[in-house]
Amino acid sequence: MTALHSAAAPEGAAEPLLRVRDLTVSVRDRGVVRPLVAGLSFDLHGGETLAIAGESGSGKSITSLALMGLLPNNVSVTSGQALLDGIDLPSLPEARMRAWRGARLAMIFQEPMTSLNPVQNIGDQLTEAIRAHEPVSRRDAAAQALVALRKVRIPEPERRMRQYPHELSGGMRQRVMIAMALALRPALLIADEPTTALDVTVQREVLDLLRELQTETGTAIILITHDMGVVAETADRVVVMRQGRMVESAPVETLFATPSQDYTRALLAAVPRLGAGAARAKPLPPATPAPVARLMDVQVHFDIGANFLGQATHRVHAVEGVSFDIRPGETFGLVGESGCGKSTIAKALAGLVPHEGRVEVDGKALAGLTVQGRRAICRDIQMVFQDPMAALDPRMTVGVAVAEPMVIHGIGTAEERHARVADLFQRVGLNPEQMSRYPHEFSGGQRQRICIARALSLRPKLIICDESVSALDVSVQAQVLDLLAELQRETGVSYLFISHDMAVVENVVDRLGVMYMGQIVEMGTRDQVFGNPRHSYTTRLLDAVPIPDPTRRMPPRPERDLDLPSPIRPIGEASRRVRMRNIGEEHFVAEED
Amino acid sequence: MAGYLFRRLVQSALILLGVSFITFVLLYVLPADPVRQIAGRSATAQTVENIRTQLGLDQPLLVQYGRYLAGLVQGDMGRSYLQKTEVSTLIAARLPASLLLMVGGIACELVIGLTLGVVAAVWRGRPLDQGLMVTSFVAVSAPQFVVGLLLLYVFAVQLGWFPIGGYGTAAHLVLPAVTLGIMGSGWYSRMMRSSMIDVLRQDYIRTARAKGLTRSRVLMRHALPNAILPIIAMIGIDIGIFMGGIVVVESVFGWPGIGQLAWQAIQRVDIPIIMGVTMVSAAAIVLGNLLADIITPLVDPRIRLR
Amino acid sequence: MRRLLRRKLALFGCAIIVLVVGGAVLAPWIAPYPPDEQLFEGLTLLGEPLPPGGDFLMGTDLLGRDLLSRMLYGAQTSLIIGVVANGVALVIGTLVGVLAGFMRGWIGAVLMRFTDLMMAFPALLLAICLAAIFQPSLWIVAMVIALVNWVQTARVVYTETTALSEREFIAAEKTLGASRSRILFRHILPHLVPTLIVWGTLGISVTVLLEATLSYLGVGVQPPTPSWGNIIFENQTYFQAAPWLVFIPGAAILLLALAFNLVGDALRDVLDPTQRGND
Amino acid sequence: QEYTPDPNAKPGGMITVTYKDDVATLDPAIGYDWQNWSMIKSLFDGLMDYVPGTTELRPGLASAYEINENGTVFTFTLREGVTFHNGRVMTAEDVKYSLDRVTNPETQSPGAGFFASIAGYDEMASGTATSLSGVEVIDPQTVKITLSRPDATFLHVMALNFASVVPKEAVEEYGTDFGKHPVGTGAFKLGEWSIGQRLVFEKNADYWRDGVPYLDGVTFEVGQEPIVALLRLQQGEVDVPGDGIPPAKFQEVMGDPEQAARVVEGGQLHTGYITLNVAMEPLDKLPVREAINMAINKERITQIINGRAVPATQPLPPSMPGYTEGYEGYAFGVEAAKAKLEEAGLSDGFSTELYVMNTDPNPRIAQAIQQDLKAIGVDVDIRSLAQANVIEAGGAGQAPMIWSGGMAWIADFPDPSNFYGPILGCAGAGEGGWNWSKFCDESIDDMATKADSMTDPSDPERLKMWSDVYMKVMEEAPWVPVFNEQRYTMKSARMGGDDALYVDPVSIPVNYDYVYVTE
Ligand SMILES: Nc1ncnc2c1ncn2[C@@H]1O[C@H](COP(=O)(O)OP(=O)(O)OP(=O)(O)O)[C@@H](O)[C@H]1O
Ligand SMILES: Nc1ncnc2c1ncn2[C@@H]1O[C@H](COP(=O)(O)OP(=O)(O)OP(=O)(O)O)[C@@H](O)[C@H]1O
Ligand SMILES: [Mg+2]
Ligand SMILES: [Mg+2]
Repeated sequence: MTALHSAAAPEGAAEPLLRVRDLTVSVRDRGVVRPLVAGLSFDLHGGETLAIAGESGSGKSITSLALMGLLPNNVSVTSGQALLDGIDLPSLPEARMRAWRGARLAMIFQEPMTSLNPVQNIGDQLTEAIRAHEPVSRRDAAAQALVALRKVRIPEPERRMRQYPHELSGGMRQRVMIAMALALRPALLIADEPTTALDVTVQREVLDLLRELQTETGTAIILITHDMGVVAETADRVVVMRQGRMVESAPVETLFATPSQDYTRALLAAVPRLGAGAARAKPLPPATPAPVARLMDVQVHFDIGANFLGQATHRVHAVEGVSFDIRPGETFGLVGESGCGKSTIAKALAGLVPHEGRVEVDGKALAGLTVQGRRAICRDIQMVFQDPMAALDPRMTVGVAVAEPMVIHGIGTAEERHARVADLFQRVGLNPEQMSRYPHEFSGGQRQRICIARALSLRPKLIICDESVSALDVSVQAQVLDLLAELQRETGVSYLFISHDMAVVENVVDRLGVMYMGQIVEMGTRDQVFGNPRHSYTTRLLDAVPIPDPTRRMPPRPERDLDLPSPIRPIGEASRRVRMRNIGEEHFVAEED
Repeated sequence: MAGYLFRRLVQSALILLGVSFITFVLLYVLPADPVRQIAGRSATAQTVENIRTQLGLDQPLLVQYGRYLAGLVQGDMGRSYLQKTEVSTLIAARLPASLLLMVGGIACELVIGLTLGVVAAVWRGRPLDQGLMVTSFVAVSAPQFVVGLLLLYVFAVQLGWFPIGGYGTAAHLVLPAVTLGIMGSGWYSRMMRSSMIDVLRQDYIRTARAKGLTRSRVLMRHALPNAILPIIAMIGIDIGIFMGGIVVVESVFGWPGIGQLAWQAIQRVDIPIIMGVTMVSAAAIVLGNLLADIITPLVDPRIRLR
Repeated sequence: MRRLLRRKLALFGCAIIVLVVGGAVLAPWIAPYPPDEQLFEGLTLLGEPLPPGGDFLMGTDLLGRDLLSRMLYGAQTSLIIGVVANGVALVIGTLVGVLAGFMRGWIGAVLMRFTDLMMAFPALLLAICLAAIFQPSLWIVAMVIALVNWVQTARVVYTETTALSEREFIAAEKTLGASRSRILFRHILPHLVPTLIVWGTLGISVTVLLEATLSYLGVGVQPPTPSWGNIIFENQTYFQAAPWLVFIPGAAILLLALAFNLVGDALRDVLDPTQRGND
Repeated sequence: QEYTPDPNAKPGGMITVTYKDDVATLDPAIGYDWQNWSMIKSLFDGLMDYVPGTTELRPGLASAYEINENGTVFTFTLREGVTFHNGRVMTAEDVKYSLDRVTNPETQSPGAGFFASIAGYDEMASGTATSLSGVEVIDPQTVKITLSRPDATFLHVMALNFASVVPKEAVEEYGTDFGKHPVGTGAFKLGEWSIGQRLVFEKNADYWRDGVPYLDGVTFEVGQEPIVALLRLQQGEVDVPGDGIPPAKFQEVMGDPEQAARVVEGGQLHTGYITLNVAMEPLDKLPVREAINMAINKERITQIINGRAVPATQPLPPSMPGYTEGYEGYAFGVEAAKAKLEEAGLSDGFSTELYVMNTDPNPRIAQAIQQDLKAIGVDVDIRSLAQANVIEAGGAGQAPMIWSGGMAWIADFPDPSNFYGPILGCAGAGEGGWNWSKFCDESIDDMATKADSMTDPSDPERLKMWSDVYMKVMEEAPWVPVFNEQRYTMKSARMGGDDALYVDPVSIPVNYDYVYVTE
């Protein structure tokens, strides 16, 4: 490994491909010019991977957009240079820059779901990129596009050419983006958080792919990420940014081994690591006969499709016979890949989707409750969603939003509520003076705290955290997780903690279930599942987790079937149930064939 | 798809049934006696009664309606009271002209409205944008009769570019279609503007630019098709709005459509014609909506008909 | 900068609205002549109306009435039609659209089918019949207009509501135990404001002109009550011989609609905390 | 009495005439709109006809007629060798068939009532007979028509479109669609008809009158706004705008000497009036009706319509025989009117309603009336409605006042009786009748009947009687006669022929059979 690195990054030997000097990017807002990125300098050689890491809002994306010449209207490069092969990119006229974009330097964006044009098929989007730069016929371009698709190892590339983005999974879409970016063999590829939106397993594959393509084509890569695990696995050099300034720049091993700045150290410390959870162990709450919530053979189906009479033809078996308990004061985790039904369970528990089977909260069955009964249950179960921005009404001040549950349930007078909201704000580490602000005036982490405050306002017995920390920066994530743990210690609240991030889960849960295709395939205490994973799917998930240690890089794994089996079946066809086996001390594992 | 179509057709038929019933009742209670109109001013009470019986207008409402409906399902829309001709013949003779005008009008409002909307979105916040948005208000507020005459006067009489009214060639269609389309273009430019602004913020536009596409290609191939999607559903609604405008525009330009037929029929309570025109226009609207719903998934592959 | 400009425009809009409302309210005191007095000196001997100038600031109409006075009194009618009738249509449309979009189930289905039916129904015919059955008076006409004009709003609001009720903060609200009405009024309605502003302000011209069409068909506000719309319609054939009779009321309608739009835009900015003058 | 053809007339050429409204039908038994009236006249002929440009009767398909002593039997001798457009020779059987058809209730002819004086009409109307007993075919060239009572206007009736002779086989072939496939004996035959667009009349080469028509054909373009028609006339695309000069353009045209020279002005048999419902409070009081008559400023109203009319003093228009010369009518005077109101005990005035048809300029005229009445303390609410609704309100007797404009009485034939029966006589005063003032005075009715029983319509004594009838009516003041509209027909420069042909009292806008083009 190290050999490759030193070969790829000869110290000052050759001219660097990209030389950024004192780059300052500023926004003009109401007549005031404010720098977003200030005095950034770094070099990048051909075939090298440079990672830019840093918390959200530190200017990573702005930097990459500045290089691409795609800055928003009111943002511009105000000083400094970015020389690609000796030519200053920001001062290139738009026409020449356009010719270079896509051909000399290409970019992959963070959101694979929204970065492809939804009404154009994959083939057209690819060939269009090729033909914008090379005077080839439509057919030749299509042939080139096909080659590119093959290169990113998309199954059935011919068929994909004719498909539309929504027909592909997120991972496949990201591969298409990569194919598009690499089709013209650019000298520089900028990948802005290319895997953040993907499942760990898919992330692993995409990272492997990038690395492979790089060795093949010699493209230099700027990889932007906030995930130190990804940095450790892929980068040669790292630039750490904070508030628009470069904090530290070093080869990856040096950075991880001996970070020179406090900020870098703090950043690295906040990274959740697999195996670290054991250190934070606390005694498991006993298996009381009165769980906070109990799910028994819960099933959730969504009917789709329609025949002549408008009856559904197909059925999504989103949740298929799931059973588990959540005990008072415990954190129960649910992990699994996207689409396996985690959120659906959360929704069923919160009464947002109808379910079959039995869900009990505090001993009362959810189904068949009166409106009053439902509302009473609402006081016991609260939910914290993945995206705090989406979960808050953007037109309501956060103070009102946090008081809302109390208003709904008619608790207290206006003053009492105000006092309680102020108290809650303090509890979650916010300043009560901020109560009159709107959600968009807060950072992501702060917003999530607001959501937690709102969830707490009714003193619930159970809080469902559906990917509640996934969208947050590692440092913020750590703070929120600490907050959750603290609240649990203080109030004895239970959590249903849903996440696809194995490292996080390992750090917070007491017990967990691993879900696959709407069913739990392994369930037990944290130590049982992480220490002694018995189901093949569990191991696969664990293996895919990037390790924030550049010295422990994993070799690329062989291909695996990309198409997940679908939970959609024609109506009437039963889905196959797995059978669970207790392999001791409440460690359940599904039987495999 | 077939199932969807089938259900939508049944729904449409029910809507048409509802329309026919309401119209029939409204015309029944309308304070104007068609028999008077038929009988003429020198008629005696006897004659009037004769005619009333002959036409079955002395029957109870539901019987009359039942009879009308029975005819309708066999394609018989009755005979005009005053012209004595089959309503279906009259409508058949005039419908193509109206449809042509309507298609022309929709094309015009789309071309004008969408262009203005796109231009305004691209230059949003600039004086050009604000100017265009004022223009859209002018378009919405301008009475069609005046617009029509103005266009006719300038482009046909003064400049001689187009014939002064009439029907037949493509040149005849231009001015009426523009007149009809101007009001809608005001709406469309506003909707297109906001839709376009929305789309221009999307990630895939950035992707397209990152590919090194020209600005115009990004606009035309990536932004436009997406921005148009929410507009398509509006086109169905439009047909209904056009039914009103058609009366005015047809008379200004001497366009032989059903608008004038309806107008004369309303003035003289020629109930079979009013019913016929109502049913035909309702069918056009229902069909327009259906078409819009069918076209949307063709343009937007994400939408599947259910 | 732009924000400032916006504010100026909004102020300008407010000024126009105040002017129109003031004109309408104060018409009996400030109008130089009674609105329906056919002045002998208001026509030439050949029976032609007089152009603006001199005694008649806006000229006279075909009956020799002072156009300025008619415009002032007409503002009353047009405000009632453009603001009240249009407002009621907007309210009905919003209510139906929101309920249908939010309730789903059979209530929603019934409401939407009803909307479809109304949409397929020739609005003008309905207006004519309703107005002929009831004796046309200003309020009846306003009601008729409201009854035929809510449909498009309902459609658009329906689409938007359906999209809104899929949003996560609505789900969040449900998990808090909020009642449907609370979700509807506290969380969905405020988000419809921008759409409603666009439809509401464009609707002003449309309804004012529709009232005129109805007058033209003999089912509108009865003469000699002036309204801006019927002043246009009464005189539209004279747009060459006496252009002021068409263009002055036309400009007035346009200005009113524009003014409401400017104020509406500003209002939208004020009501929407996320909007920072960036559109 | 016969018409002397224009020596300058040249045969050949086509002209274009425009109309706003579509032509509803060309069936002579049905057509009763003013634009199809003249078209039907050119396609069909009746036994009687008028001298072009005048109101003088002349024989049409009949070459001669005889009337018996007491004026109840008319014997018509038909012209020889008159053929229908389908080539068949017209005979007396056709005359009988045509009269039977128009009076048959099945036909739903709006003109059936005109034939009420023919013996056997009542049986026809009630459906007990299928043929008029009063119409007899003597031989193929002779028809004898017996009346049940003397009718001075009968020859005029026989000149009405409703009395046109139609061929049985064509009527039977097309059935109710005959109106779209007319076959007659007239100067023109229908060439092409595209509904809603245009009708083309072609010259009937076998027309029985020698030398006419001059034109090879006439194209009628329908659906055209009058303003646009005028623009096209100014561009030379149109020869005669059928709807006349639109008010909005009147001053412009008349102010331009070149255009004004091509405008022909003439009288027409038209009166615009306000009906005062004598059955309704307080219009049942004579002084009130008189007051209203005095309050209307007719000069001002004519000014509003650009002076295109002359103020009226009585129901009959000046060019109608029987018009009372020298009668001043009720003089305009606000004070006098107020005094009358006081006489009726209504010095504080009252409020009432005025119904009016909603097309320009009628609502404007109504507003002028409203203002005039306000001056004497009468508050009028205007009800501006579609034609059909006004007629309904008038017929039902719900309307206190109606302005007749737009639905007004243009005489069917130039005889004073035509202004009485249905609109002022007891016959029309019933429920649904056209006598909207519901005025019914038996003694006046008797006078009218007596006048009509005289055989010779132009007998001065008869005309005197009619004059007396209308004077009596004016004493009772059920109407306010407001003005008599003048006709202004504009034509293109190439149109030739006597001016009278362009203001032909029975053929609006022009008498197609006799006009010609000069190039
Ligand atoms: N168009 C703009 N106008 C004003 N400020 C902007 C604009 N775009 C970005 N910013 C600000 O620039 C700063 C840097 O943003 P940038 O998108 O580069 O962050 P980032 O490091 O990519 O964060 P993340 O990890 O969340 O993507 C942020 O504070 C952001 O609010
Ligand atoms: N309303 C719905 N209609 C139809 N299918 C649905 C609906 N909601 C969820 N599904 C399907 O149910 C399955 C489970 O979805 P769910 O949202 O529970 O997954 P998840 O495990 O939370 O995934 P992620 O990690 O992406 O949030 C998916 O296949 C999804 O497409
Ligand atoms: Mg970023
Ligand atoms: Mg989920």
